[in-house]
Amino acid sequence: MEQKLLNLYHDTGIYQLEFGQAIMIVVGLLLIFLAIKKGFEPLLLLPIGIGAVLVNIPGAGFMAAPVYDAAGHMVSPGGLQYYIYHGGIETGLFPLIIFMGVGAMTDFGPMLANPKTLLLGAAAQFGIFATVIGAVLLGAAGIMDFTLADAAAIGIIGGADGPTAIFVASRLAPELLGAIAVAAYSYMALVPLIQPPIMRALTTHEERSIKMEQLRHVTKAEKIIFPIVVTILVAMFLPSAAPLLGMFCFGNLMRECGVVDRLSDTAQNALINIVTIFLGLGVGSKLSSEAFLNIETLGILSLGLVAFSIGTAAGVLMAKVMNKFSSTPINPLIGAAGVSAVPMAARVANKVGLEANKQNFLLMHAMGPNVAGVIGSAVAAGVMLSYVGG
Amino acid sequence: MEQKLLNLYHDTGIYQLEFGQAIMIVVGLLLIFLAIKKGFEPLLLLPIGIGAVLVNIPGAGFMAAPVYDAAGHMVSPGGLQYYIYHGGIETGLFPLIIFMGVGAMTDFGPMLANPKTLLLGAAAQFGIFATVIGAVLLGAAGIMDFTLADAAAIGIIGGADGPTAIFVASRLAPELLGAIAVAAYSYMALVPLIQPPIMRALTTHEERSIKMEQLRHVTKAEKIIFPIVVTILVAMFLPSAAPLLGMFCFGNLMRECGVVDRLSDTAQNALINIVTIFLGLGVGSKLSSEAFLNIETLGILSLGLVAFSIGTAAGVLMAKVMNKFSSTPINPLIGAAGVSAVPMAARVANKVGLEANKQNFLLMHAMGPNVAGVIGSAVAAGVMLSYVGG
Amino acid sequence: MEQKLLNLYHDTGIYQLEFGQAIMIVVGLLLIFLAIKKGFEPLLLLPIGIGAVLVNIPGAGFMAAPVYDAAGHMVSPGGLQYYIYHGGIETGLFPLIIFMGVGAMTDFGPMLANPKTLLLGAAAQFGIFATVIGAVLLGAAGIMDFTLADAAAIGIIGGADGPTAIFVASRLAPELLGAIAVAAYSYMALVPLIQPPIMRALTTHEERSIKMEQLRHVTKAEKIIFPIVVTILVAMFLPSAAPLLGMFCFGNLMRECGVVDRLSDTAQNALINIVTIFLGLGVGSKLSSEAFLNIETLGILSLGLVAFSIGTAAGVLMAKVMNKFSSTPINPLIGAAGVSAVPMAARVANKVGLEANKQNFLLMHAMGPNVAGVIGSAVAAGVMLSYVGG
Amino acid sequence: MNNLMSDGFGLMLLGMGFVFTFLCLLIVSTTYMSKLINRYFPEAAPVAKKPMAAPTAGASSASASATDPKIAAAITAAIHQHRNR
Amino acid sequence: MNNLMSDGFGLMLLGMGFVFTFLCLLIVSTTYMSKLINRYFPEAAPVAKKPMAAPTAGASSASASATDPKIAAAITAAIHQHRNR
Amino acid sequence: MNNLMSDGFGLMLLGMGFVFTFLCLLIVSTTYMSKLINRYFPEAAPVAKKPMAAPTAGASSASASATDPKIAAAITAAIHQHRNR
Ligand code: NA
Ligand code: NA
Ligand code: NA
Repeated sequence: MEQKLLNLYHDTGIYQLEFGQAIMIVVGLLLIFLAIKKGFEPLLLLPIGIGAVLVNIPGAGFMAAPVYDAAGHMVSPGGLQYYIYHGGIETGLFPLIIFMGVGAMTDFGPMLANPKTLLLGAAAQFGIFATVIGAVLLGAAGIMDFTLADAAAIGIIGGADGPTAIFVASRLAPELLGAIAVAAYSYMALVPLIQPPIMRALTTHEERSIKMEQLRHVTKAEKIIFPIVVTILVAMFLPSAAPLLGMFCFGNLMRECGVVDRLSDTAQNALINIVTIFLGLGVGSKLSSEAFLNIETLGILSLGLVAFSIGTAAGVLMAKVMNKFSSTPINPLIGAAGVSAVPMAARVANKVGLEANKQNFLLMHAMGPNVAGVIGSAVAAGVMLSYVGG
Repeated sequence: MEQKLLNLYHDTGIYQLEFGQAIMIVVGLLLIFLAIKKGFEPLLLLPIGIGAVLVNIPGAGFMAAPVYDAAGHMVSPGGLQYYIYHGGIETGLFPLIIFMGVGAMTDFGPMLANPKTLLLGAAAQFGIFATVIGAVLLGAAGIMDFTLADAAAIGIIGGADGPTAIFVASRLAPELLGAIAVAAYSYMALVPLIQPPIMRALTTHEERSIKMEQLRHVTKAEKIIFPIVVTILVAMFLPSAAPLLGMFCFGNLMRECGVVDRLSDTAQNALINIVTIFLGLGVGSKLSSEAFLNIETLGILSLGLVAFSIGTAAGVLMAKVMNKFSSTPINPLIGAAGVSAVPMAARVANKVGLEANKQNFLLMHAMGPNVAGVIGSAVAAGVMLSYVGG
Repeated sequence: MEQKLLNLYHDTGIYQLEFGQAIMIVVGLLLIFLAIKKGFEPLLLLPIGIGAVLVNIPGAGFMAAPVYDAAGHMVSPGGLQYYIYHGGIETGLFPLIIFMGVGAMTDFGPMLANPKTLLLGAAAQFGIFATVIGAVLLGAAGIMDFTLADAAAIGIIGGADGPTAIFVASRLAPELLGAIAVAAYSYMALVPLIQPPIMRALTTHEERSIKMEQLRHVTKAEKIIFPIVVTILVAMFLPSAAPLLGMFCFGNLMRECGVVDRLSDTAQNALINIVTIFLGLGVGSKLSSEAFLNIETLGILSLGLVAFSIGTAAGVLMAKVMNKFSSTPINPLIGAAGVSAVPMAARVANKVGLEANKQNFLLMHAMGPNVAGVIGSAVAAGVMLSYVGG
Repeated sequence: MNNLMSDGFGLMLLGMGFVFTFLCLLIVSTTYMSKLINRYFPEAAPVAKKPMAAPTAGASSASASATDPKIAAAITAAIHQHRNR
Repeated sequence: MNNLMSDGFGLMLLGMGFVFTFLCLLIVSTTYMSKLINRYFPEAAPVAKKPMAAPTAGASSASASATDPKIAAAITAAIHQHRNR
Repeated sequence: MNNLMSDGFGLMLLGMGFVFTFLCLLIVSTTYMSKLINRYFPEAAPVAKKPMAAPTAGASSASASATDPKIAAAITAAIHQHRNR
């Protein structure tokens, strides 16, 4: 009896809790606080935060592997997050399903009306690769222990696209997944703070006041054919980006084709919501003290911020160049939207534009580079998977 | 560096693409075109078409099997379609869940009001077995390489019921699954073209003008008890049909019982939509060039057309016979609805009936044989699974 | 040919049906009847009943294990219920997901307004442990073959919480899961019959007429912080209860935080409905004749009834004691709601209160102990898992 | 070869035979069932739609009060349309 | 035998003890939490319901404009009823 | 070391090169696609939204009849708000 009482005491969190676990529970609570009180991408950061708390409860076994006897019968079941992580994240299924849902939510209309804004979505990916160099430098200098695969996975934070970052990290650097996902979603939430100073620093008041011509009407047929064109181009030129872009285009085709609205509706609601809950819990499961409480995490968080800033700057500078050579005026602010972070970055461009000129509505113009940024970072992800894996 | 560039080139679709894959991508695009532009069962053919495109992208690895090291850790994850196919189609889970949802969408009222229309649902299954003979003949003659299991799986196309066809094919002839599913859904979409000439050829104008008596009111209690009766009869007489019909009746019971509407609603919407998306991608994964681009596919497509035509004819002829012996008049056109293809075949019967007589509304009368056809083909499927498997 | 006909006959249910299977099919039909006609927890008992019917169809193979050849290729697929049971119930995933959904449906407001009602939720758990003693006595006396694990799993029926009972039973006594789940949901449905006589026997008319003070307003912030507090306390003091209470609090936090309403909505609707359908089918799969048709089931059903009655009595008596010492009046009837069975038990308390005093509305007051009972039985479950497993 | 053909014909005979047998059985059972029900339980107050209770949990209830039937009809139609969109 | 019984009683004692301890702890924590919140953050503008942004993606926004409150009430009721159907 | 750095620069060059190449290709294709479509299929009656048919099964149809457009507008707004809640 006393033995049992002692057992029960030995089972408690108080007895078992290690310092690292306590810290990580606090980190989890911090993410929950940021999600609820500060509105930082709550759809992801709330489940990630809860996942981080749960996985660090000592003895709760959320990441316990199931045990089978020799005959294949289950001796003890695995933990919830074990099944979620290995079933949905390690396999890449959850990010792909979410990407399909995001595709079903995306309107390519503004981009199709002004295809040259795709260049802005390309330029902003410079943040990704500059960060890779940064991580490689830290690794080569021996300051942090980053391989090329790690550097690539860290760079993708600059893509400002959560599912892409999780997909790439799960394939190239699973042990860094937690830190990378947290960095990606945190910085996406910080877009309204990070971007404006950079945008103002790189542009003059006149440039920010530039009004753009109204976008032409885009027909239904264009919207339907576009995802098919993208899929074919990806198939021809970058198959390693096909999982991400193929599912994205599938979702978008369901949205635009008009004959499978019930599937599109489910992809945008029930399905993406279900997967988001589990994706968050699964990402949170990687927020263990061993994986998170080290110098590399600091590196990842700093490099992520650098990536965002460089991406924003590259987008703005590219827009300035394009404005020089374009027949129609291009407001450089919309270049910042090229980092993706849909639709936040486009709203930021709109807001900074309004500051300069009360009549200057850039939102729709910024949506073009914004969704182009999603394609751009998926392409960058494909190159990385091919280059590092191949 | 040049090596890496070369690697990247070797990774491209252009370098790797085989002729067969290119053709199959075109086939996938054709299915997408038929789904969107022609409205051919878009809920299934669109995902199948996309699935066919994705699986044939060389190097994208949508059907790659996961690789584990000796300790059971994942070395490289599998592809999306690998997990979908092996998790949901090979196991039979997806067709069964869809059948449950279809059950929750089906109203047996018109059939219960006139139970003898069940005979029409039986007669129309002759298309299935006549096709089996056709396939067996082609196989026995050495023209095509069909086993009895293949022949049975091909015959089920004549059942005009997608999930049943996929369920049977996944068990009896998985390598033909792609062609069989495509044939089944294509012909179901072609019902308005295939059936009317046959219906007109086999009936006189007078027969087509026959008006039927109004259906009696069916009580709630009858609708609730009916799926239970079917389940018990299946349990007693044809357990091999129990997976399909048991889930179908479960769905129907949820619909009719009135006390689990939230489950019925989910089975008819979120759940069936989610599974439909994945079922389509999974079926599409079987549209590889090796499995599809051969003479057998031509055989399957031709035999499927034959199956539909014979099933339609058998239904109409049976209805003519019944009309002779019945006390109440029976319009032979409703016999064509016995092939299932709910609710398309019933609408076709209604339309052809209206051509002959502007006042002749056969829709509700045709719904009886129509849903009876679903039961009939599930029973036929059970016999096949028992006969061929046993 | 005759051979094949004979095979088909040997495949029929009539030929194969064993007496036990026939009885269990009748039991399944009885559950369906209770669900539909008597309204006994239909959301669970209907799928469980269907599951019981399907699993007992001889030769239908709903619980068949898949067969793989040496190379890992599937030779024959498993049955639907095999995949559901081993994928969702044996692993504990389904009860945990349902508990998350229940958390998202629960309003802790009334409990937060009057926290001392938590004591009632504690007292009512006495039913659980008294039942354990009962089962242990039956086991020790050699009347029934119960181990301590079995006794613990049986006791949890008294928790009046379906998912908790299934979760505990799947870990401690999987072979009794069917009987335990059926008992738990049946008695929950019988709350309006079981509780009132006990409540009336233990209270005077004056006590039942006691009016309680109106509950204070509970702020949004309290509701948001509360699930976090519970999670931390569980983490510190009873990690073995963390899977259940962690998911419950996660669901509740999604509900209250106000920034992830789309996730909360999905957790309360599409997701919980999908899982409920499969949970029911999976639980039904444990209603085989070997597992159910024995003396132990009788013991489980009787002990379950005892558990409910003792829990109700303990709650009422605790409320009487509290009323003695409390500064504000406490109607003893609300103690009965401490068994959980949300929201049925609270409604019963309200109804019995109205009988004694037409102006006495106890519903909101009873909701406090009612949701406290959910926490109480999850804590009891944690102690059991730790004590018996440890 | 011959074997395959005879198997095919066997399957056809057995299959059509079984389909007809089973569906005839169903006709008989259904007819009998309907007669039984309509004699002994003649449209006995069809099982009322109850407000859904969540599996085990609080939530819901408070079945909404009456609203102007004309508006309600419009809404129902709209929701239906929306659902089937 | 005896072992099983003593284990049973041990489980009861420990179990009820723990349940009471834990729920008492929860009473204290909850009461304290409520006091703290209501003193330092007295109903400070409850976290507003924001229009839902999709995870990472465009979609949505365009929060619907005001409609006649009476009709809106009717609609809300209808939708609620519909949802809970 | 050096190897890691050169690999990093290689990845950057190749990556940015490829991203620009691919997105330029996409600009060309998209522009060409739009021209083609707008010349040969000028807004040809956009594919109509059909009432959804369930995969293979009965259900549905009976597309709802017309309702007072003002109420309908209110409802649509309400449902939209509700959906995006
Ligand atoms: Na991007
Ligand atoms: Na059929
Ligand atoms: Na309880």
